[in-house]
Amino acid sequence: GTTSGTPTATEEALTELGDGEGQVSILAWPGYVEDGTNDPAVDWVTPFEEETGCQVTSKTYGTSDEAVNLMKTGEYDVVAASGDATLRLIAGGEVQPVNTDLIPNYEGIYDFLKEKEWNSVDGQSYGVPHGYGANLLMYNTDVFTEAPTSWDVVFDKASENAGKVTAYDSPIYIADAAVYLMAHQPELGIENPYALDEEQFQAAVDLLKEQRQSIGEYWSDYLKEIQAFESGDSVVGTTWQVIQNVLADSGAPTDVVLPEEGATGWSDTWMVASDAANVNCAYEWLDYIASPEANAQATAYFGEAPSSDAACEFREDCEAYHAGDEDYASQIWYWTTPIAECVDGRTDVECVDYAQWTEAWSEIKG
Amino acid sequence: MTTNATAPTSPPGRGIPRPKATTARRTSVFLSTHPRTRLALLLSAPLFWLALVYVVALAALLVTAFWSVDSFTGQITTEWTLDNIITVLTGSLYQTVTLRTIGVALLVTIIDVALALPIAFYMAKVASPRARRLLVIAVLMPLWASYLVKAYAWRSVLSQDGILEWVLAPFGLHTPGYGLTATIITLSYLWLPYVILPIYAGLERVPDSLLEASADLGGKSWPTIRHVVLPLAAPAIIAGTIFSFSLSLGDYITVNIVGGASQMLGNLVYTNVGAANNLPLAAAIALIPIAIIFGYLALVRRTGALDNL
Amino acid sequence: MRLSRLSRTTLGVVAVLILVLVYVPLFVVLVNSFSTSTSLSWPPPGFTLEWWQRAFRSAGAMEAVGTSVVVALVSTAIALLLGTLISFALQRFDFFGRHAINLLVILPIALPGIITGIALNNFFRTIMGIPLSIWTVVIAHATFCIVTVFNNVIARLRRTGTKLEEASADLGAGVFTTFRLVTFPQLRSALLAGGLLAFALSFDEIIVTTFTAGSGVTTLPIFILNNMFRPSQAPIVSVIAVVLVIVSIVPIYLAQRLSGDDEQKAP
Amino acid sequence: MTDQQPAIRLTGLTKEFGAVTAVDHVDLEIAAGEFFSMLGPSGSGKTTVLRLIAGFEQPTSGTIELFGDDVTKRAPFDRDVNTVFQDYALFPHMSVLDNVAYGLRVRGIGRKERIERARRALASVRLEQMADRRPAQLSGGQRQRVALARATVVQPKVLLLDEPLGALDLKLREQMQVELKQIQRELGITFIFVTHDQEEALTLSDRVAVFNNGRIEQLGTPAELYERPVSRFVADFVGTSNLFDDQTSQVLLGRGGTHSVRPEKMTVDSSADASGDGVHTAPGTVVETIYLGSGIRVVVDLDAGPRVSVLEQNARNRARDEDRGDRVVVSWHDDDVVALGGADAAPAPAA
Amino acid sequence: MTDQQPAIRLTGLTKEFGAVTAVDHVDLEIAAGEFFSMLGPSGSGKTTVLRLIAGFEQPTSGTIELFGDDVTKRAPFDRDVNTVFQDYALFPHMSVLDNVAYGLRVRGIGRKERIERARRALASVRLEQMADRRPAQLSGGQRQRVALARATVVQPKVLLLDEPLGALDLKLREQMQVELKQIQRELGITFIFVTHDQEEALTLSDRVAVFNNGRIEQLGTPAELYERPVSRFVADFVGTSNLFDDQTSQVLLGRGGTHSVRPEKMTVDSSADASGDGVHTAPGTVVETIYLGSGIRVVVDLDAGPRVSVLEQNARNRARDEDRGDRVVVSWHDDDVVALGGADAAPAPAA
Ligand SMILES: Nc1ncnc2c1ncn2[C@@H]1O[C@H](COP(=O)(O)OP(=O)(O)OP(=O)(O)O)[C@@H](O)[C@H]1O
Ligand SMILES: Nc1ncnc2c1ncn2[C@@H]1O[C@H](COP(=O)(O)OP(=O)(O)OP(=O)(O)O)[C@@H](O)[C@H]1O
Ligand SMILES: [Mg+2]
Ligand SMILES: [Mg+2]
Repeated sequence: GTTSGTPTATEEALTELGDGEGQVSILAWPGYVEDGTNDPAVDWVTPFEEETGCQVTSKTYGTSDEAVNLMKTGEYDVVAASGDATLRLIAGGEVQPVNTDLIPNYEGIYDFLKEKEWNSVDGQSYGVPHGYGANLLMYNTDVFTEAPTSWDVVFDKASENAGKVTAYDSPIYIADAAVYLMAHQPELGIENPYALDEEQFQAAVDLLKEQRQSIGEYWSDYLKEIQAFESGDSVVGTTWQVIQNVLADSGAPTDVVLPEEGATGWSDTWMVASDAANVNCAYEWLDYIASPEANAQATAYFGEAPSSDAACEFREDCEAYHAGDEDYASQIWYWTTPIAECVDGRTDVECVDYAQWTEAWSEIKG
Repeated sequence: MTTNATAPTSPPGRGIPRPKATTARRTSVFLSTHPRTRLALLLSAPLFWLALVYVVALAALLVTAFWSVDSFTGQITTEWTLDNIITVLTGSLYQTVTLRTIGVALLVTIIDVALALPIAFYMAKVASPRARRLLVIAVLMPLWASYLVKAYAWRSVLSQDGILEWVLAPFGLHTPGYGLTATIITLSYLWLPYVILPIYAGLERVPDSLLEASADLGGKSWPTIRHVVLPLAAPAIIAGTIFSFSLSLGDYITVNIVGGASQMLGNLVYTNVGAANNLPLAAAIALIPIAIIFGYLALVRRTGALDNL
Repeated sequence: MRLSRLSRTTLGVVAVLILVLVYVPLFVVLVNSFSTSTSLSWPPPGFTLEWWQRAFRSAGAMEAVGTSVVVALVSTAIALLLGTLISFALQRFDFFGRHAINLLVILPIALPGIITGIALNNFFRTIMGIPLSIWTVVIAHATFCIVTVFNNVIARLRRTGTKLEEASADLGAGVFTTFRLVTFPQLRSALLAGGLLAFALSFDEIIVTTFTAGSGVTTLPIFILNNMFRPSQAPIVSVIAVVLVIVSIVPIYLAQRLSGDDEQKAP
Repeated sequence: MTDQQPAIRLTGLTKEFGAVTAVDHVDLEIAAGEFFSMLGPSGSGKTTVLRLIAGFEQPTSGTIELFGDDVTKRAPFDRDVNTVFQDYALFPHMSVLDNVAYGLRVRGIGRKERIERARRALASVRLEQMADRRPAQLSGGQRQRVALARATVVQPKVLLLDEPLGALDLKLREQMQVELKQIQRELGITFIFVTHDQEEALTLSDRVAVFNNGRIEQLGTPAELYERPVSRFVADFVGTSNLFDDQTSQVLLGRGGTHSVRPEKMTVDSSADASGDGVHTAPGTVVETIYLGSGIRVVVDLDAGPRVSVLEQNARNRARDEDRGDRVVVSWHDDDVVALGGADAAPAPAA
Repeated sequence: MTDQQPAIRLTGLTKEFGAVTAVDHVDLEIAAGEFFSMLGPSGSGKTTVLRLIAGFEQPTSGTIELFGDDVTKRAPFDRDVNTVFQDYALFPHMSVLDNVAYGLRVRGIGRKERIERARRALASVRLEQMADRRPAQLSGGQRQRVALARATVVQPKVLLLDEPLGALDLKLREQMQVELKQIQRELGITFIFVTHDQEEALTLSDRVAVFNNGRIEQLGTPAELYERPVSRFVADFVGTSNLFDDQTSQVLLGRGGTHSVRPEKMTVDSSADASGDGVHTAPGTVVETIYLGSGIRVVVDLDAGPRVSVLEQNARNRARDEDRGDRVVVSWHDDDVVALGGADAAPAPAA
């Protein structure tokens, strides 16, 4: 990799595929690579192995940052990375460009997921989109008799539910505050919540520090949030659609909205390690996991929208996730790694990079 | 093999043969007359292991604290800098979190000792041998229910509509909810067996005759405990506190589960190494608990507590 | 100690109360393993045996238990060997640096796990360039398990002294024969107790493991942690915990029996 | 004054441990100021009686009175008796001075006074200079004296001593015996002294109770016990005895019953010239002569059967001429023959 | 035969522990078949000498020969000497039989033969029935006998015994003394016996070495030691002595120097009628009479100064009439006065 802050494509993508190496090692979010060992009913790895002869070993990670770290070990051929990790992986030279022509199933993927700033650099694709989702606003319907429409319930009006507000525990959550400020303090001139200059960033941090007073707990694993909303320990905060689905199943009094300010969200990308030992099997996996059935299974199990309409054929809950709803999707600011060179294209200022986001996040939590 | 390897001047062994001069025997003779060799052989393997694996790793970590990391690529820059140390020493965040962590660790330790003493005393000095055996099993068993499971169980217990609220509500009391209090409660719970066991072992070693001597001289139960039992069990108690204190000092998982929005030193280290990928800063933060533990060990070293872990 | 009836009773009641407190969360875990709620909510909305069935069919759980057992067994074995050697060295010899070595043995357990974890992680990956695997976990676990064996063995050595070994040498037994016939039998129960503790410590270790486990190495705590992020897996974890607690009675009881026998033997 | 009453009165004192009856209906009165010893083989219940008196054990039945007060149900710290333990039970974490002051401290006596009194007690056992040491830094005899000072500083009415000299060297023990006796005389406290060393019991005590199987086999002054043992057990346990069973007595003494003659009451001569009125003689062969320093033990196989042991003092005008195999005549006076009572227990099971 | 050579020859044997010289240039020869005792106060180096002979310690300088072989550098298991330890050091995890068979087992003797031999050894100490017990299930005396059987079954040339009777009751100890002596006679093995009990040493031994501060103070037969101690230390340590310093000797004996007279060589009379040729008399006052059973110790403060102790045998025709405060005359024969050599160490520091 280079030491500058600019991601550059230093390698050429593969031009043709060879025979499978017989194995592939995958790093992914929990629930992305299920081989039936946890639940025999949940298994899309075995068909892949039978089909391609590539034996899968997998490791899961808990946060994007962990993923970046693990990729540095060079032990993995494939990684499923969210937008807040992809650029770092590209910049660090951990992943290689992907020749999408070699992936037949790439075709069917929603266009609004292709060639975005979090999965491509200079028009060169670095991976295959997987699933996506928004960080929605969840609320307790007993407490909020009327559905809130704005994020103000967790920011300016958070004190009304002091101690029962929750938020996602990651530096990337600072972007949520930026999204809110974009609508409520236009004078800051925020164009993209991932491209914040010093002043904009400080405003977001201040907002979060104020919010901190009312926070009951931050969540990062969703069991924690499900429990908290079910028991009433949390009544309002960011969430994922899948959490609401689980809660709805158990009859908890909760609902979600996509507030008027829009929301942050994620679109995950399957990428290939730059020094992948099993590059052919890696491409096989990228193609397989983009295939409608496998994609449907994996995204359904994790609880997010699939990457293609064809996948929705295999799912009954596409509605709930607003899959393929371009309008809905356009309101989402997908996670992107903040870097010094502002991703919104500004060149007159330097943006605050992720390392500082991390530091600020620790300070916000205190 | 020679059977007449014995010195010729020795009288015959009257029917008892001398042991055969095998290689093992010769080695044995050599070893038993060369104590230094024996010591060297004993020490080499464990020292090799501990020095190579542990000391080197720890030293490397400490060295890393003086390096820095390239913020975008995450590569470590091996240039000496005191930045991280200065950040850690002067940053108000680190001071607050350090104080909070020490506070939590101290409270956990005090609670654990307070809980462990009566039960350990009961086990060691009051219970019948049979009851004692059962109690030891009862204390050891929870160790096997995974740490995480127990932490989540406490999350459930401490919840707004958890079992604790359910029990306390009739008395007009409420669960503390998630936060530092919950962290302290949960950590105390998790480390309690590690504190009970050394204290129990220590109390068991206090001879009954000393307790009798105290009673004989007019010491009632409380003076006996204060003047005789506690001082004699002190090394064991300190050994127990090393467990609860050190384990609390480094914890980041429990506080994550029941700590609400609070964070401790462990979280900062974890965030920096796991999330921010800033090992140098993490190493610098790690210096804080290392310094605290070393200080504590130095303090308690002469009490003989280290023999009681 | 002859306490008044009142103090005995009070003490007994306090002891029982503490034990009850210790078991309440475990009881919650037990209840959860039969609860229809997937998120451990209280009170349980309904009763089901589904989790128990699924737990026993969960190959991942079984595999994780297997991995944990392997890791714990191997690291316990290493710890037994190294811990015994070092106890002999420190108990039977007086030499310069004894105290430093004593401290060195204690350090891995006295320093917070996260420090040991990141130090070893950094050591394996950056310094040695070894890929993380199950063996790096074993090495890490063995390192902090040495102390439990060390403490048990050195206490026993201190108590038994060298008299029996001298008696054996006096009767004509060489160094190795003496160890096999006299020293080892004397140490057996101490080794068992130390080994059991080491096993338990390794079996439930999560922090150091997180930092030293290679890809695909899923020990039970890691499995549990991962499953906390998956939908509908939490109750299965409860089932595993309950089973572990119940199964653990056997080794604990055996260890108690064996060490109890030992005490009877000593006049 | 309560001094008219016995210091200790045990009535029907019994203690059972499961199936073992450690103490079996013991009745006993010990006068104030007495040096009283309990003598008996291992396991005969001596320690248990002491622990009952101190209050560490509760009797199964029977009562314990202290100067007329029934203390049977009282806690140890509520009884005016103190104990010197066999292993001394000094508090290892306290200095010698603090050990001695402990009893005063738990009684709430002010710091200054208790230090002064403790110092005085230490002085009485000649250990003033050791005040600041830890017990571990003392020799056995010094520890024993600290234990004594610790027990006496609170001025108990009765002092219980459980084989306090058992752990000491022979030479040291002899010294300590003298000191103990002196201290008892000075303080005038009732001493109840447990030992299994008969010589110690005889040397020190005003009265001795010989225990066997949880019962008192004989109670009396040292001379009574030694000169007029009531049973074979006592004759054998207290000093050395030559015992003649019924049959041998018939032959040697001309009457039935069990009898005992002390070795020092017998003489060995090369011929039977020492016979006189009431003097028994019996020929035999010398089996062994053992040099004891102050005396010589001559072991003779009598032709009439038993093997006897004769003790000759190594005095000025003794001509030591018996050798193994010599033919000799053993003689003793009929006055020195003790008839042993009917309650003839078998000798204590030993080894 | 090698029996002509000394069983043990120590030459200039020295052992230092840091600053402490535990054994200080000891030269000693012990004949084969001898019952040899080492007597001395605590810390005088007896155990260290034994451990040097057994090979548990390496001497700082000097050599150890076993029947002419220099074994100084040999490992303990390479020496033909066996030890009976003070606390017996029986293997608690083995049965009595396995304990006894241990030495045979490590010599590779077949199972059948070693069991047979072990049984025979057990029989010789009369413990056949205990073969299957664990050591913890035996009494002290039984354990002691097992230790003896274990050490003798391998037929060592020399048996080392470190206070083997120290842990036993007085009564039991007396019994075991007799047995030990018997076994030694039967086996004909050289015994080196460590004790601090002078009576035991005198009773059992052919020769005794008295240790003090790591050196041999006197070496000789029991009678030599007792009757002709070379120093004040020996006179005091072996038996009881009445010591007269230079000045007192002048007054009482009419000559200078330090002298000692044994209590049993003195007599007490109410008047000075027993004087004769070579008899010294001295008037005094009775301070105390102590009843010892077999004798009576009369302590007299002589008018001339020193306090003396007189031992009267409690024999048939003794009229015990001395009482505290009585005026008496103490007399002894000049033949019984022992002049103590110049090498006059202060009495061993005790207590
Ligand atoms: N706590 C106890 N539990 C069971 N049995 C006991 C207990 N204490 C004493 N005994 C038994 O009671 C009997 C008397 O014991 P005690 O200790 O009084 O004897 P002793 O005369 O003091 O003997 P020794 O001279 O060995 O000290 C013995 O048989 C002993 O085994
Ligand atoms: N291992 C050792 N280290 C240091 N000093 C020792 C050691 N062994 C013995 N000594 C010292 O050597 C001296 C002689 O000790 P030794 O044990 O030989 O005496 P002892 O005559 O056997 O005494 P006791 O009658 O008490 O057994 C003592 O001063 C003792 O403190
Ligand atoms: Mg007793
Ligand atoms: Mg000794």
